Amino acid sequence: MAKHRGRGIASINYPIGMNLGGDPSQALVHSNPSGKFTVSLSSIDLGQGMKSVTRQICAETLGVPVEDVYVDTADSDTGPHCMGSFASRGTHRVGNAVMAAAKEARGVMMEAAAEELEVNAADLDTDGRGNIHVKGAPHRSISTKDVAIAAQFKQGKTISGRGIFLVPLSEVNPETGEMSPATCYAHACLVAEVEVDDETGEVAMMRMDSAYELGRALNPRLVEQQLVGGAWMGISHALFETPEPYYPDPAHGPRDFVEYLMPGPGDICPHDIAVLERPAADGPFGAKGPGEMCANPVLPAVANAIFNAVGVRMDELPITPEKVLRAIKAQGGARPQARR
Amino acid sequence: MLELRKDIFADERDDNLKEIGKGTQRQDMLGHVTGTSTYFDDHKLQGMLHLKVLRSPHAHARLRRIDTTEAERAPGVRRIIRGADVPINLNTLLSLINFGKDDEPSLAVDKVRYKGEPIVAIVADTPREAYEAIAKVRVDYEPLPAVFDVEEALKPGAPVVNETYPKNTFVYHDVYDHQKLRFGDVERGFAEADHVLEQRYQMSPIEHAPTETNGSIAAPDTNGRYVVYTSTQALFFSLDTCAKILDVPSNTFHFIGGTVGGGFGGKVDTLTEPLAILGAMLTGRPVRYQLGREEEMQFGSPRGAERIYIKDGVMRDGRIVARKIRAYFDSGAYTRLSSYAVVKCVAHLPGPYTIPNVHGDVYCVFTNRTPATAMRGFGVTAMDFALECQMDKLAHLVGVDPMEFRILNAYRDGDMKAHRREAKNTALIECVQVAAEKAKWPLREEVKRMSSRADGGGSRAAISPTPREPVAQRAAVSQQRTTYDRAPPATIQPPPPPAPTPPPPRPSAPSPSHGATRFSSVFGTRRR
Amino acid sequence: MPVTVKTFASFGEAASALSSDRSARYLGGGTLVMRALNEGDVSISTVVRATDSALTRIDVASSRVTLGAGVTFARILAERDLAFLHAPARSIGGPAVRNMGTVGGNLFAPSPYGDFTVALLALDATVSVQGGLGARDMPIEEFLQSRERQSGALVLAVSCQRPASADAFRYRKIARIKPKGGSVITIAAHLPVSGGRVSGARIALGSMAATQIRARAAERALEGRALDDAAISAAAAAATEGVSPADNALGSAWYRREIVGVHLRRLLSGLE
Amino acid sequence: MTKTPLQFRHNGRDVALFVDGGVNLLVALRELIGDMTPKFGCGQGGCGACSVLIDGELHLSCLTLAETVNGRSIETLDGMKDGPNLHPLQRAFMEQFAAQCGYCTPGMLMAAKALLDRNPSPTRADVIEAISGNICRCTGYEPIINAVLAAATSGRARA
Repeated sequence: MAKHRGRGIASINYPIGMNLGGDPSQALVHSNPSGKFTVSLSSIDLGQGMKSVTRQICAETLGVPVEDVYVDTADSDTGPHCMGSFASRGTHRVGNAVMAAAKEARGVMMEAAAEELEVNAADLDTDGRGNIHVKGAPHRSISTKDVAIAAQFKQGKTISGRGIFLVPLSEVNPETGEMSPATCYAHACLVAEVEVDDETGEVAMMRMDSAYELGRALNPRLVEQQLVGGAWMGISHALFETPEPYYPDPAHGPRDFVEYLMPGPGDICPHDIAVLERPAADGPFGAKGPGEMCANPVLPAVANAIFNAVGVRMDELPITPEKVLRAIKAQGGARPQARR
Repeated sequence: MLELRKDIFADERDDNLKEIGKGTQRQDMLGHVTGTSTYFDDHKLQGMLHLKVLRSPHAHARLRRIDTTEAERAPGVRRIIRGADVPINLNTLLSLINFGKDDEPSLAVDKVRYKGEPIVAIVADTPREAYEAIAKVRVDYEPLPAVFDVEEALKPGAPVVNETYPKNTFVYHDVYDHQKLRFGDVERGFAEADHVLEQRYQMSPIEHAPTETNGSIAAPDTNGRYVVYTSTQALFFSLDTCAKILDVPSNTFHFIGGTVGGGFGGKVDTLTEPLAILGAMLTGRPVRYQLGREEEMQFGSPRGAERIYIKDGVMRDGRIVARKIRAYFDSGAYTRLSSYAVVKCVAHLPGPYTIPNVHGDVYCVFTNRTPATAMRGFGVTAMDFALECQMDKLAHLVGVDPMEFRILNAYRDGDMKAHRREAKNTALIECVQVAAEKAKWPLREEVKRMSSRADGGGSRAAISPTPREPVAQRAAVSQQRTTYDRAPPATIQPPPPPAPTPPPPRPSAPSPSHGATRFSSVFGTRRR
Repeated sequence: MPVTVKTFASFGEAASALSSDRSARYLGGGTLVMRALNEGDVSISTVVRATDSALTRIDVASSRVTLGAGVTFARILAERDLAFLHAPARSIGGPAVRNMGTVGGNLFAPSPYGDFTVALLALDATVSVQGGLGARDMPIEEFLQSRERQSGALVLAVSCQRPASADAFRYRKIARIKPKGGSVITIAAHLPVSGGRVSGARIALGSMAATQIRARAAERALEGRALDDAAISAAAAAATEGVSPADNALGSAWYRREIVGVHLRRLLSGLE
Repeated sequence: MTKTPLQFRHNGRDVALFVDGGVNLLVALRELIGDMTPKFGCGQGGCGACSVLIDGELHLSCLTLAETVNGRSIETLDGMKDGPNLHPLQRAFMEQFAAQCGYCTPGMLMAAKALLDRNPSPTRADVIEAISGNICRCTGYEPIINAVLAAATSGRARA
């Protein structure tokens, strides 16, 4: 028996948003009487952190602490339209809509503050801690709470804002495929190291090193969640998963989590990640979206690592031990390639 | 472990921000760790009924007779729903944006096209009573030949899966059975290349396997409305789909969701909401329809399989000069969203590389399996697998280090992409450099100094002449047009489908009247 | 028809109830019957339980070990005197399933489940069954061969001889997923050694046929020989004789045939 | 339909209810008591989202016939906090960002509690084994393993 180590790489890009029927999302932001803000969305948080990232975008744009913002989603009676949580569009599209709504609300807030402080709104700034002050004169300040009270009970202003972000449909040329499919792209490169058992075809993940370029990591902990969990899903897609194990023969489909194979907590490996930030011109604070692309480089990197380890090309997913073993046997044994 | 490389592209960013860039706790984390985050199923409603569906055991069969007499008399049964009870029992998800033809019933009427297709829904007091009633439904099936392989499905004489698309492919621009990409002249590129490598890749379907299965609870609300708690990933998409299928104004519904137990693309299809709402409409009671795990795994839509052929021409120095791709998306029995994945895939070609000659033909093919849908990386994951395996083979073939091979071919700012847009804001080279550094993978100094921001454009921005191909005459305007243009109604009449071979008796397809104009809260007023 | 639950204080009454009602199933730890009910199996309309303490008894006093059918895998793992059964017990499910699943239920678990039974088969266990006509003991091999016909019977206990040494009993479950995964193949080997030679070897395989089976050719290859490389290779080469594995979601028949010898060799050689 | 009376302790409080034959504990907890913390993920015993402690042992409530818990003590995530104070495991899950969609979290926390209640100083391997019956589709498990280890460390620090 012999176990062989190998390393493989893959580099990819990924489009942010979709090109079909136009790609809009809307947001509403308003303040309650004590200067706390609600973001109303119909967008969905399916674990990716929609509520959290739009909350930070709103707080940054308004110039208030994140604790003063709460994101309410999703209710079709109160949340304005959003296409949905897919196509890596949440952070970018919804984020932009929230930014636009928060900008409008901030404008009203600054006007109201200006009236209270008897200055021009243009001379005011927020300190991010819940106060609005005259630029260069921090002692001439008013809290957002007092502004909100004044706006609503004295001035008759609504500190609120509406935002929409729309990427219009781009026609697809039937003959050439010419189109504008996305407004920006995220990038990644990943190195996978595997160990292949040449008698059983079993592949064990040893480690991963990666670099992801995401425009801007609006919240590095949320980005880490996506990249770590997404890479796990990439391993799963590469080596384990399918509801049709004998595709295109539809027989023997799994019926439960024992038969549907996904890596368990004992199958994971260390993953060292670097995040690069090249801001997208139209991203909220330059952000793109990490949610989908994170799994993609893992699949080919694993296949390429298997080639490096035992010299067989695995061109069909998932790369089961059976497929690896058949290939090794067809080749007359493992042929380890140059270590790298 | 995650490291932020703030040093790279620092000159393009203003990092003077207060809340952005902080690792702030998730707004929903306290709810998660205390179990108080509210998912669709966490609503306890008085008098809730349970809906279960009878699914086809055959991949392809004509329904000769459906007898529910005995089931109707079963204890606890409140309502049996058949295809005829669904107001508009034919839909395609992307009809909301005028993309594709209605091709899928909520409940099968005359034919089933995949194993697991819903035929009858039963609303009962308890899940057990619903299951017992389902066991009493008698269906007389006439099994039909089925096709499971995408390339077999395209051969003459293959069984017709879905009569809406008699050639077993989605129709692009009213005339083509695939979406094209043409950029430069691949044949000339191959002729000039030092090596040509053609390979086949295959990805099997993949299940989303969210820990929470698809489901919804619909209940009559005050003033004639219905409240719907749902696991959807796209609230208004689902709402408008239900409004269309149930033929009511969209403001009939109050959809509540937003906290979902994982989706990954598998909760866009609006699998449960229409029947749950219809059940509530027909019984006047709250109705819950949640997929079981086996249902979710086998009959909830998966990421569809893809078969990909790549032919590349490469020079000895490592430059790729031509890339030709033919790919087949296995859509299963109905379109759902695969038609769009094809377009997204075409736009993705030839990967993040600058190649002067690119040719792509991507097909959305119908087979007798569970309809496929979106999944994390939709339209791209399998293609990236194929492209990057191919890149590794090419690097091996010409004896160039695989990292350097990618950097050499990487797209850079100012380059022309195959879909004829200028590359901007690129960062592939930097990602490869940093990943190499992390993995202690040696790169030559010269390669380490390369940049996405240097040496792009110029001749790399040129589009080489593309050979003319016969252009199919389109019967009408392209399907892919925005509904926002408010253009006067153009009659979209697809060319009459050729007789299917072998010709099965044509089903008397339900031809619901869609009315002239509908209001959609997603897309505004639109023609039908 | 709604489900009726019948609870009995004695296993005798439970066995009668079970044998007289075709729609009755014995609950056991619940992992099979409750799943079936959750998934809408309407063929079950009666669930039979027994609270008889005899069903949960563990007897380790003598060289023969007896486990009540209702003994859970967690209890086996908590019992120091049952160390030889810890590896198979630990290979079942995750912690929650081990707190629920029972020795008796495992005898009925369909593929790809039933790993503990592979160990019992290698240990030549005896199964005590209470049928409508009274109790009887039968060798586990006979029980497994007639398992379809035993569905109306109630298993009371299983017993087996304790292996002479820790090294004499070996077990390995090959799973794709770690640490909890369904069996691709499961192998248990009881290798009594006398005078330096294997005597009375029993090797059992899971997922290599419709039920758990013995690898008789491999057993013969070891019989009377020292457990050296040559004997191990001979046993490994014979591992596929008489097997009839099937394709399933976890692996194909081809793959199972290819690797059963590899894993048997590794198990016998003491390799990881 | 005849209903069976049933009494048990639910997070330290006595409850009494009537259940239909064949009803599982998950349904009883969610639909009859209104404790929505255990989740339905499969009904097959494969995902662990419905995990609860019965007399301190980890069980799958979806595979537990409700009437078998008569007279026993059930703990769910709903009872994990001590008044307003989070359990060290809950704090550790927050600090490690060990949840995304949150659907597996109740079951994960109960599996982790079952471990720490018996073994306050688990190894990484112990943690992996303890959560092996619980499926998480989002996190890749790493933050969950780290959270359980961190909770054990903080628990020992206080003890």
